Amino acid sequence: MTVISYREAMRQALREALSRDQRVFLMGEDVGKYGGTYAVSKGLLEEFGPERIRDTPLSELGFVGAGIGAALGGTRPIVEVMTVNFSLLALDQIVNSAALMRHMSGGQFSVPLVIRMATGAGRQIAAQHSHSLEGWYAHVPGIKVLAPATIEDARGMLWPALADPDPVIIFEHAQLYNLEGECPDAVRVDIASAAVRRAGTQVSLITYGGSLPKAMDAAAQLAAQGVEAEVIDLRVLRPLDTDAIVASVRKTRRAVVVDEGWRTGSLAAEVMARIMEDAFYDLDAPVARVCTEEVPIPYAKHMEEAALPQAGKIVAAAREICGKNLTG
Amino acid sequence: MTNGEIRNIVLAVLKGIAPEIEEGELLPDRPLRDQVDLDSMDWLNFLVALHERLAVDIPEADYRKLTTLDTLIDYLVQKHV
Amino acid sequence: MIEFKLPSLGADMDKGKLLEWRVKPGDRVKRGDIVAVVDTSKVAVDVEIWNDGTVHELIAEPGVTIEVGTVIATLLEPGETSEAAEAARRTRPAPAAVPVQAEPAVIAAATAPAPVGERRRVSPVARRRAVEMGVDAEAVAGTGPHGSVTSEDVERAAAAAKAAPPAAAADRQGQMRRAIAAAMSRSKREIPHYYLSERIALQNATLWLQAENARRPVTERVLMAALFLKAIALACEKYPDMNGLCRDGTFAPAASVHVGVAISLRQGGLIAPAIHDVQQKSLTQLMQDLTDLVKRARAGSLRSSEMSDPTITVTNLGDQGVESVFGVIYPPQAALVGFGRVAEQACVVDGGLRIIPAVMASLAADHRVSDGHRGALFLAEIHRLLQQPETL
Amino acid sequence: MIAPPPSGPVPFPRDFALRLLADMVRIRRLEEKCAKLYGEGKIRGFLHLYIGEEAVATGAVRAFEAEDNVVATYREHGHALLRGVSMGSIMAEMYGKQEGCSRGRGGSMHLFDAQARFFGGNAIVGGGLPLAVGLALADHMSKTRRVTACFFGEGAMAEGAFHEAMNLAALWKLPVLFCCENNLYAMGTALARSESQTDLCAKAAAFNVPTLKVDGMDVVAVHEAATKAHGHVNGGEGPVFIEFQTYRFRAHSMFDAELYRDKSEVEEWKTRGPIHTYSARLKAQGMLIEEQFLEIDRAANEEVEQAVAFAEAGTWEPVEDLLRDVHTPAGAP
Repeated sequence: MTVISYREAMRQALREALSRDQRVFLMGEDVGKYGGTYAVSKGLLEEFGPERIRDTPLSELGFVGAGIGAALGGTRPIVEVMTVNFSLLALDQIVNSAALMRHMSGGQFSVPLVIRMATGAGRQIAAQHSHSLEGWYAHVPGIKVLAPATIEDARGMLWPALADPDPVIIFEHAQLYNLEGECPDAVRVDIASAAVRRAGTQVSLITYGGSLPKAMDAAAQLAAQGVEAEVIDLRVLRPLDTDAIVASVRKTRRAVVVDEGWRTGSLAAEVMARIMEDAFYDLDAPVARVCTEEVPIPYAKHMEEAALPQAGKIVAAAREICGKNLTG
Repeated sequence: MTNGEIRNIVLAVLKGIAPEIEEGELLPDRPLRDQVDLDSMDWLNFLVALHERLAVDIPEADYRKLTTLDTLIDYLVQKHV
Repeated sequence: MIEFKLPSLGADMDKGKLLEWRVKPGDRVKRGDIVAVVDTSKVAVDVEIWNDGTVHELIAEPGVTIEVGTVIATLLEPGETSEAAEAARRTRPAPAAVPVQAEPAVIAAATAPAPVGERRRVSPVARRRAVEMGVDAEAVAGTGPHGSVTSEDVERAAAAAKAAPPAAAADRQGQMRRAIAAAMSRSKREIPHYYLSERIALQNATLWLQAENARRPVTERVLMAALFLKAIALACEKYPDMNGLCRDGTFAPAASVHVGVAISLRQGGLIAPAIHDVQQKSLTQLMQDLTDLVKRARAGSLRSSEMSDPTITVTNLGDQGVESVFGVIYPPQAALVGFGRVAEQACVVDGGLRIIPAVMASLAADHRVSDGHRGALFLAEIHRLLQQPETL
Repeated sequence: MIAPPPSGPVPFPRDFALRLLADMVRIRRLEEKCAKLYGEGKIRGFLHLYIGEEAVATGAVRAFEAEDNVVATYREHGHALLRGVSMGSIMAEMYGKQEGCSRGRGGSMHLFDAQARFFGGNAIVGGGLPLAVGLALADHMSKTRRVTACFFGEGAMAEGAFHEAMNLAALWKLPVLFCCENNLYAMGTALARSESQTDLCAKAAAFNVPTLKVDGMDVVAVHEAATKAHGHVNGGEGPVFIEFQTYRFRAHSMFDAELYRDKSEVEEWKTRGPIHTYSARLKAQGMLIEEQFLEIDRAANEEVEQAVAFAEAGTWEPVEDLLRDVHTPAGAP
């Protein structure tokens, strides 16, 4: 057990994958000489050489498509698209090639590709650099979508993702890179199930990725007010672990879904729909959600904070659906 | 649908309207409405429920064929096929 | 004296580790010179200084991690002496407080509008638990959002009920009996009843009903009871003194005809909830209302308004096989119409003896409000209406 | 090796020649102040400085007419300033104050000004090129004589948007002036590691578009080329592509350790600094004396201090306005 950063955990995962499997290579903007925009791949160029740590020009559609082709060609590429904001340029390749290939080809071709992207807002980088579009990708059949929110998941998810014969997209929230925590030496995690990060009995806070720390903070504040909140870290955004969601809601009978996406058509909306479908008769109150206000993320700090989900908003939403019958 | 299956449905529907009855005590060959307290509203609800469960339309003219449980079930088996 | 603070070197940088100084006290520096190297969480970066001056004191030690904005060195302004600087330091006013931005107002989650309509807000699990625990969810005080009833509320109510004497369930039965007894005794005490009866031929009605039902699916089949209801309502419009409420001895005719339908409960007891505005409703609508009313009455989930405002009551004991029934008026109403068994009877029609379906209709009315003569006309009107079923 | 700095007489009237110098100095002082303010936490998020490339914006924008359109990138402070966006509103925008030219919502990368027909910075590499083609298409269809100039770095030439925009503009002979600011590094990737064809003009010529290659450190050469190209485009002859070869003296943005280039290269390019080489020529030609330069520099610093004061005095947008302007209110223009 050592204390490392989320960034360091992801770097160790990359190094392990590159060392254990010669087919694995990393491709993306400034992943080599520059060491990665978020410094995740720092030092890898020196260790594995330019053939397997490939800097690309600013051609997202081009090199993501190339990653798909290379996967078809028998390699195990890890493509780093700097942030989800730039992945919009590669959306056509991801949706119309990577996701559809296996089904369209009648099961002949599978695309063992891993795409990593930073995501999310915070730090005043303004509207075009602050999107949180995990929900878009989680809408598409044919790909798996992961959101490591802990040091252990950052360290452990890459290897099973590479082993998966189908495309896997890993979203790394930009505000998590500086997160530090303990990481067990040998990490084995699955990429199929949600996790209970904090057990509770009176309301379920269901969230993922960068919003997990805010949900944990809210749960602590609620506990101080006599409300025992359970925190569910979805971990996998497609396919959603509906059983885990429903099991928690059956226990607590109330749920708040926290999602940095915009409300309309969000991942939160999908989680709420599944709760309504499978746990309707277990609900003591309508499911609430805390999402980003429906506005392009503003630059000014106080406006950005007002737009984004915050622990305070989560606590307020939880209190609202708990009504008066809880102490405190 | 076999005769037995239809019997079960009829009894289930009947219990839905008159929960207090015990199937075991019902005499299949004796007039049903003498053994079970069914007013005209209950009787109509009973037929509507059978219609919904078995997709069988029972015109008023046929009421006289349905006096006992057995005749009712025979009628339904023959109509349902 | 110039305070040189650790600058922010990146969007996601809150602290940095000083690696080395590139200057020493006494060195002259000018704008843009590199004075130190700081390791951000990602990379070592040269740190510039934006002032001309002379390095006075290096405060931060290499190898230490410090917050952005911490003073790491001091400089002398060009031409400033160190003594003057020291003196100035002691009298320097407290640094201006950093303007704390107002805590962003939490945009209040829009509260749902007050519940519309009278259906109580009971959560799904509360409804389920209520059925499981034999609790009437509608009668439980709600502590959930917007006063809604939650499963905790139901569980609390059930526990409270359990704590009550075990006869509680039977008690409900007794309660109803006591309520009926009270109403009936008050009726007999206060209302001078007079009774009339009339045999009504139902040949037209029966034939019309058979033809009508032959054309309708079973789900829209019409019972004779619906014809009776409509006939009463239309007759009430002609004789308003039969349809209204007596309050403190004075009778007020009702604006509309809400007919209380006497429904016997399977486990015993009787209630007479109302079907509203019968005079405006079609036979199909009346049948739907009647079916719904009976189902909810027997399930115990009647709305309070349905219990409290019938303007006249009808009792239809024909199903139980009696030829005629003379009821007791439900106070504060002023009349009650009874129907016996519909059956083949021998009647004189146009001078000849005919066997036709017929029913004995009866009226119990409040003599303070109307006289027998009015009652008779009222019954005759019902008789006349039932001869033209197609107009109902 | 880099070519020696330009020499020879400055072929412009004296006051226009000094106007170009003053503009470059204003940009330089503004950008230096931004670097300082970023260190103090007054400016946050991403900040991309233009120090070293001042000649391109100055020489080019001074060749445009007032009603021309300009579409820029996130390295846009110089272009915005010269298109007439006040330094105060630029500084306030970087403070996030609502007196900023984008109400404090855009920050350094998203400066907008409708009056100055400045259609903004764009943080998506190559994102502005298709927009410029569209603006030109609208003018083309309404027979409005106007040039739309778009600025972009050589990194954008690897984006699909560049190829698709160039083709459309050339195909439909649209009045677009493509200004490529080739500063040799796309963020951390040198040109040779980004482009198979490093002769950018050859690449652009493939679209059957006239091209110019210009020393981006020489404001005279920049202005002459931009004037010529502007005439061509404004004459309805279709788009022109200019490659301005320039160099940024500072990091790509505010947390880049510049591992991808060595200090000696930066120092070497500093000898070609656009301001000191130009002022030397003016002095040699007797158009400028040191006192005048110091006066120009003093005026620039004064303008910067006033801009900072304006921004410091600025106010925060009320949180209640968060959702304002997501859509255009009914009846608004």
